[in-house]
Amino acid sequence: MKMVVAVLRHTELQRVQEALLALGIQGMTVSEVKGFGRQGGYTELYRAAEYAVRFLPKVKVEVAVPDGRLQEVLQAIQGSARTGQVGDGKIFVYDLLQVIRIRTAEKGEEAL
Amino acid sequence: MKMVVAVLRHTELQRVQEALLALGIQGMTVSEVKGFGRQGGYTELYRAAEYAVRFLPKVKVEVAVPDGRLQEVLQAIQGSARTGQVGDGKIFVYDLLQVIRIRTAEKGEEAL
Amino acid sequence: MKMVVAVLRHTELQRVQEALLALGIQGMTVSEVKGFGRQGGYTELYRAAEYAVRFLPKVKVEVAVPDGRLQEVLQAIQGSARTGQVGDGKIFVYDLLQVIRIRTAEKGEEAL
Amino acid sequence: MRSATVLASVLLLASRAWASEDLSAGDTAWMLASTALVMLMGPGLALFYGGMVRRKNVLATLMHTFVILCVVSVVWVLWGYTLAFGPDRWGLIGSLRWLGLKGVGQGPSGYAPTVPHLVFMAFQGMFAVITPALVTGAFAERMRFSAVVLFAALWATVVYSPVAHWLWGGGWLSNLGALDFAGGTVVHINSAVAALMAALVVGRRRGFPKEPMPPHNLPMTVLGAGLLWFGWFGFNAGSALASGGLATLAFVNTNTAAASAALGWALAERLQRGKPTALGLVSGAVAGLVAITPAAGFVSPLASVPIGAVAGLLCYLAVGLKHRLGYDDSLDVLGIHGVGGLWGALATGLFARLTLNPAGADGLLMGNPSLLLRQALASGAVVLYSALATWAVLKAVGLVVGLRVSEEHEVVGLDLSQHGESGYHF
Amino acid sequence: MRSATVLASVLLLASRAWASEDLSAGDTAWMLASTALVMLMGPGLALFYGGMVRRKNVLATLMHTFVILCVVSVVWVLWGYTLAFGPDRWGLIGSLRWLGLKGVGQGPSGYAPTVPHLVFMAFQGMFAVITPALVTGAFAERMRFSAVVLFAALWATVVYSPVAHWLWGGGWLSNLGALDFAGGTVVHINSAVAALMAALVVGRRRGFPKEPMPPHNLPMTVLGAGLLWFGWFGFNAGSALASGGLATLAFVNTNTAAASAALGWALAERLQRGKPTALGLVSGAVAGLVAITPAAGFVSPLASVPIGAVAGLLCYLAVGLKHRLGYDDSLDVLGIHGVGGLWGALATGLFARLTLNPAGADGLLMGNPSLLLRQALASGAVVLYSALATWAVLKAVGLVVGLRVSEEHEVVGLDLSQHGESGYHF
Amino acid sequence: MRSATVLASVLLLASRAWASEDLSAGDTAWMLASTALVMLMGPGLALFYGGMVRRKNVLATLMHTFVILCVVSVVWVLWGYTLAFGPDRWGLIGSLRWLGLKGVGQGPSGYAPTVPHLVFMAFQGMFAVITPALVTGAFAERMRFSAVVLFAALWATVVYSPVAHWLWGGGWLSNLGALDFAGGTVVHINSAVAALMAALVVGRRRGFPKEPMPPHNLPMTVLGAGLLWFGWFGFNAGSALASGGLATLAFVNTNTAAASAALGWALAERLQRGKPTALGLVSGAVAGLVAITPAAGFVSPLASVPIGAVAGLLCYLAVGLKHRLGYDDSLDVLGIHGVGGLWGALATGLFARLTLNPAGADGLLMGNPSLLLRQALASGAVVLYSALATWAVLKAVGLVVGLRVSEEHEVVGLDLSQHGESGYHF
Ligand SMILES: Nc1ncnc2c1ncn2[C@@H]1O[C@H](COP(=O)(O)OP(=O)(O)O)[C@@H](O)[C@H]1O
Ligand SMILES: Nc1ncnc2c1ncn2[C@@H]1O[C@H](COP(=O)(O)OP(=O)(O)O)[C@@H](O)[C@H]1O
Ligand SMILES: Nc1ncnc2c1ncn2[C@@H]1O[C@H](COP(=O)(O)OP(=O)(O)O)[C@@H](O)[C@H]1O
Repeated sequence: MKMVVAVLRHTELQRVQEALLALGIQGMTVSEVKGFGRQGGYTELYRAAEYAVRFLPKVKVEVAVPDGRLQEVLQAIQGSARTGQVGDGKIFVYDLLQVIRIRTAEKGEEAL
Repeated sequence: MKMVVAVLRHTELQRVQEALLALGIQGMTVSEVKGFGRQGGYTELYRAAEYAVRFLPKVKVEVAVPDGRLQEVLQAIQGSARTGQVGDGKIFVYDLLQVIRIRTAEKGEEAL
Repeated sequence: MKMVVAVLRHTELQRVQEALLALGIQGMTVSEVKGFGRQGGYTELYRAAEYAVRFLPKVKVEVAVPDGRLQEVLQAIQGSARTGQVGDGKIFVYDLLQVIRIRTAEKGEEAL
Repeated sequence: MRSATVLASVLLLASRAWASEDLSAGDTAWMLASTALVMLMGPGLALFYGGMVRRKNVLATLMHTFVILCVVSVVWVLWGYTLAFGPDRWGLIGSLRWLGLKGVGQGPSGYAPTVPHLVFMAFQGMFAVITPALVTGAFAERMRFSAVVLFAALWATVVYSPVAHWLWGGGWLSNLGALDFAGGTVVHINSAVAALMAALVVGRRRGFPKEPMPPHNLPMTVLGAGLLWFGWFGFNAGSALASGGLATLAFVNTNTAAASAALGWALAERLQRGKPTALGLVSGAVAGLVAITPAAGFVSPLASVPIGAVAGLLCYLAVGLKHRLGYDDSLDVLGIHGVGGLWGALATGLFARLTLNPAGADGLLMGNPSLLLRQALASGAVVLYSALATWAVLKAVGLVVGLRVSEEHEVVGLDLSQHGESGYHF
Repeated sequence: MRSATVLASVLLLASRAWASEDLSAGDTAWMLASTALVMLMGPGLALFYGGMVRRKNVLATLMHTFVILCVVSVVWVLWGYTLAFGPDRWGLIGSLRWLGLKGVGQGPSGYAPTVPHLVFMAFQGMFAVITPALVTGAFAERMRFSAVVLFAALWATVVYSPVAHWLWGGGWLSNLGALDFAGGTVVHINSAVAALMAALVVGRRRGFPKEPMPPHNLPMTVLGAGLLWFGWFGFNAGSALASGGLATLAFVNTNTAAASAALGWALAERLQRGKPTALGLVSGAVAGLVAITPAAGFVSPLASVPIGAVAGLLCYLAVGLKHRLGYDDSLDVLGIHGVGGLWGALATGLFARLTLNPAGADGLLMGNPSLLLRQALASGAVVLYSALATWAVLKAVGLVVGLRVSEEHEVVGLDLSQHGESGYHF
Repeated sequence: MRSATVLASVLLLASRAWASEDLSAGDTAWMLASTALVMLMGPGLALFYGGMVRRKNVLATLMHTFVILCVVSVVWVLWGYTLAFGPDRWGLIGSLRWLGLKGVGQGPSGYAPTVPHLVFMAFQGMFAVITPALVTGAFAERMRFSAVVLFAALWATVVYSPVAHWLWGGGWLSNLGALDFAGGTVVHINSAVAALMAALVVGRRRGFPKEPMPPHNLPMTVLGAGLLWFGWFGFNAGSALASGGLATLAFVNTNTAAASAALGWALAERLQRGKPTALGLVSGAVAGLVAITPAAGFVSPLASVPIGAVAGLLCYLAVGLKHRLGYDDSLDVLGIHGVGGLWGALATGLFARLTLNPAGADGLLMGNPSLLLRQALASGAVVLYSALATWAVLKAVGLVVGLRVSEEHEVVGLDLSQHGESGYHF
């Protein structure tokens, strides 16, 4: 099994989620993160103080998938998260040694 | 070494932590996430707008463990996080290439 | 490619970021976490209730790096995040099977 | 001789008492307090709206109301007050005689003979502030800041001042016999029609209505509603322009209608969707406050119960319309202030009783249908004028500074893109 | 002849002055302001409580107070006021003569001869609102919304109105000579006993006392305390029912006791646990406000210092009891309002001075032990009645709609499960 | 004979009217309301400051103002009031005749002949509270709690009370003819100079100025500013010490200057950096409120526009200084209250008009340069005294309890390390 971790713009989360649902993916875990990259930030002004905001809010999506479905999942995410502007984000793929569903103690692909 | 990542209900975090302490586990890292899965969500109503809340608040626990302790850790988490209701969450296991303790520069299992 | 994940004190984040920029690292992803470890916590008091706060706020930094740059990145983080007090945090290293830049569909080290 | 001296001193006393009766310390105390209370409705409205938008736009939304408090306060002192309340010209507008508050001083005025002219001016100024501030709910989360500033200055001058003059400054609608105790028509119908025009001219938010846009901080909205309710006591009971029985009547009606309307809205939610909500409860309270506004000094406390309850119900039904009709009146100014205000204007025509307020009239339930007609007419006139004039103001603003931020800035959020700030660093 | 005319006009003047003395604009201004201030204690309390619960229950907690403001406002106008203040029946309850505010108008009343009857009614109505709202702190985070609504309506009718009548409406406790300037017994002891009953009948929160349940937003609680302090000036100084020296005395005592009690609590924390806390400081302030409530118009500012300081100390000690005794009075209504209110009632019996207020009495320190006895007796009577009647109300509510949400809903949180909303989308 | 009786009763009436004119219900109503409003500036300031600090210090920052409200309220009743306003000794200080409020009662005082002495005392007490509370902005995020408590008690005694006496208690500066309507010199210049001393003595925050320290919750700051603006109506218009024309003038000037200054600051930001900010808008409003404070009862509403606008501009420029000069006045007390207060003191010397207030004077623009001189002299005297006396107070506090928390505690945050609490559990 693989863990697909994508860092996205907030605005694209809904489309990504729909693309994954369309593939029959049944679960995912999402968290708030801040990203630093090529995308230019903003300058924040507080009275006399100026701060360059280099960390922009992004959303991180984690989806565990069976090996056989990795490619279509990657394509679905990349297709639906893309706006073409700098800052669209990245997808990272990890190997997953084991998955357990806590409720049933099912293991491996059955647990997804 | 392995990284054990569990997505749990907030209400079970304390029991999980106690179960791990009981095993002698000395550290963990926790974060807030939102989960989407088989567990049914709620409908939120704001004036005339209705939204299906498909993402439910969950808590993510990350514990790095020596290879030899993986099984007991998995069992401890699974045992203490289980309520039997849909939405209990999942445990994911990754391989860890390296761990460094920043304070001492200790490496590997010593750093845990 | 490797994913370097460091759990740090908030106060050291800026120095770590500068150290990585100095190495020419162009991107990273940051999130808020709570850490439990050897570092002593605080006691919170709310009227008659006392709670031991064992989870302390930490910050998690994720940096994907080409294999060849792993060592210098580890050193940069360890050097800049260290205060020498208990609670400085840990660095975890994972193997990364794949990285994709969503905007361009570039893959692998090119995507970093 | 002694008697003469006594008499003289009695007369002296009499003249003093007379003079101090001209300007009443008690009435002035209440008008000062009321003016402060209405000012607090500004921050109250800012929070009410600010909690309902998405996190990335919270500061911009707060600033809308705050900057209008600033802009219109100055405009009012300079020229707004004289346009609205200066000596009447042809029933349409005030003359410029009181430009820059010339002649508006510490002595009384014809509008309120027992309090300083300046406090009447300040009290009315707070109404001129809150009315365009209400409009901002329609174009929240996408309007340029400079457009808001310009809009407020123009709209207060071209729309608010004339309409206030028509009903309160001796203009044609008051001569017609229409009643508006504290601004159901002048403030609420007026701002709601302007809001609809703004929603149409400015256009929908990106993503509306598909993308979920839940309120980012409802406790903030509840606090805002609480401050609005509190401030509304000044708004309505202060509109008696004196302390005393009439102010008290308006005060009691205000509280009763707000309470009834909140329950009405919550009940409707409960019946239709199974759950009363916090946003519904406070929205209902505001709807009731709106509806009782024109009626507050003309109806009995018992009449405030149905006036409020119906307001809660009607406004609950009305806020659904925008999804069906497709305009994006983001924070429901039309649904709450328009529908509530119109119902209140008509309810005044139904429930008013001359015995409660000799400056009022009898309504339909007391056997006098003509008042209802006059209320409808006044509302209609304001709807028409406000729609046209607001349209013109928006077009002018659009030409000068542009109404809307760029799509990229809308996505990032107004706080960061327009103001270089984030609401929260948590 | 000329002299006769002068005399006539002097007499005319006299009669006018007389008439305007009947209804005082200044007194009415202060009572209107006070009523508004007490209303603001509603939102203040909502925030005070709302900040102390867990995030998932913030809206439900805010709604408790808000919906009670709505429900009791209507109940009061319809039947609550006449039950509490209508012409006395057997020293126990008011008659129904003023049902639906019949005969309660813009003229003065026997209760407060210089202000409109309606403002006395409204002022008292705000007390009827805040008292059951205080109770909600006991059953926070687990009560059904419909149960809260029904509880409030019944409790205001069956518990609050009679008790208010006994002490303030010409009932048996006032005839007995017990003093309660602004509600130490009627409001605080009464609500605290009801709170204890509610905590016992409804049962503990899931996880209490093992699971940590820290306040989710203490700045919200601090803001709430600030608004409570501010509103309490209306509560206590308004209870003089007129502007002037007595109102001023109550005002000064209120501020002094709140300050002293906050310091008392913080000092106790510092001594016992090393750290004064923000929650302690504001809880202490509220404890002091509670304690001075019955005494505010009867004691000197210097006496307010020990009254406050002891209140802070006692209530600090009292909030620990629930953990030892095992009941879950979630937000410490008993510990603060019960202990503070009882101490205040007795302190009135200690520190009262007839020279400060001719309508009062001398206390023990002035050599009169009988007042202390009467204070204890009145408190005891209210404790007894409130306990029994509240128990009956809770049982009735339980039968009709059920008191508690399901365990699953409690775990998810009331906001989502009962109201379909989340407090924050951050 | 009949005539005699009539006369007698007329005389009786006269004497009654006389008596009731001595103590005016209306004036007292306004002074009670004003005192409550100034008290609310405490929570307002707490939120204004609390939103600007980092999340880890929010409770500590809120507590600074809250505990000062408590400490100084008690100090004022015990000895502060008599030092500031007790019968004059050598033009420098009040005697101890009114220690513990002895002789300060429900009757009028020489300071304000139509309201109870006690309300004058309470009103002035709120000024004594807010002044040291303003200072806390300078040492936010690093001061020990016990040091804040001790500092407040000492500073109120040693710095505030004498300075208040000099200008308002019959001391040498008022004899000199310097004007300070509501505290530009006594409150704002005084606190700002103390703030600068505190910033210098306590030292910079760890990380200042390199590390970004953005405000953690700007909506909280905006709410605080809204409450400050609202409360300032009591501060300035209450300083007329009576209801009426003068209070109204001060009220209108307050609102106009706040609005103008907010626009001035926002415009300056827009011109210099392209973006007006929410923090800038509300900071500007506060700057305008500060600047109009000494002038509010002496100048015309039209003059308030430039007074405000210039204040906004000047303070915007001033807050930048600290980065250049290197001292860490964390929340810009000097930049806003110092610069705004000084400008206001001088502006009074420019714009004052005797015709508006016979107790005032003519300023430079009316052809009288001497007032300006007297204003500068009074400001200078206060700057000097406040700097020296504050320095001494800080040294004393440092010796007794230590000023600063340990570096480790500063890093963790004051909430957890000093108070054992977290502001938010989200
Ligand atoms: N080397 C990296 N390691 C971890 N996260 C990264 C890395 N590079 C980029 N990111 C994440 O991807 C986001 C987008 O990257 P950015 O360079 O701004 O745009 P793009 O991916 O379009 O080139 C960043 O905000 C950051 O969260
Ligand atoms: N494929 C997946 N990848 C990542 N996280 C998942 C996946 N499936 C489920 N989860 C996480 O596990 C949580 C529980 O899953 P759910 O299907 O609701 O219940 P259960 O695990 O009891 O079957 C989800 O809320 C989500 O956070
Ligand atoms: N086994 C572990 N798994 C995951 N995270 C850990 C583990 N041990 C420690 N951590 C993280 O590292 C942080 C610092 O650890 P701690 O033991 O307090 O100090 P130090 O690393 O200096 O020994 C913890 O707060 C926690 O977030």
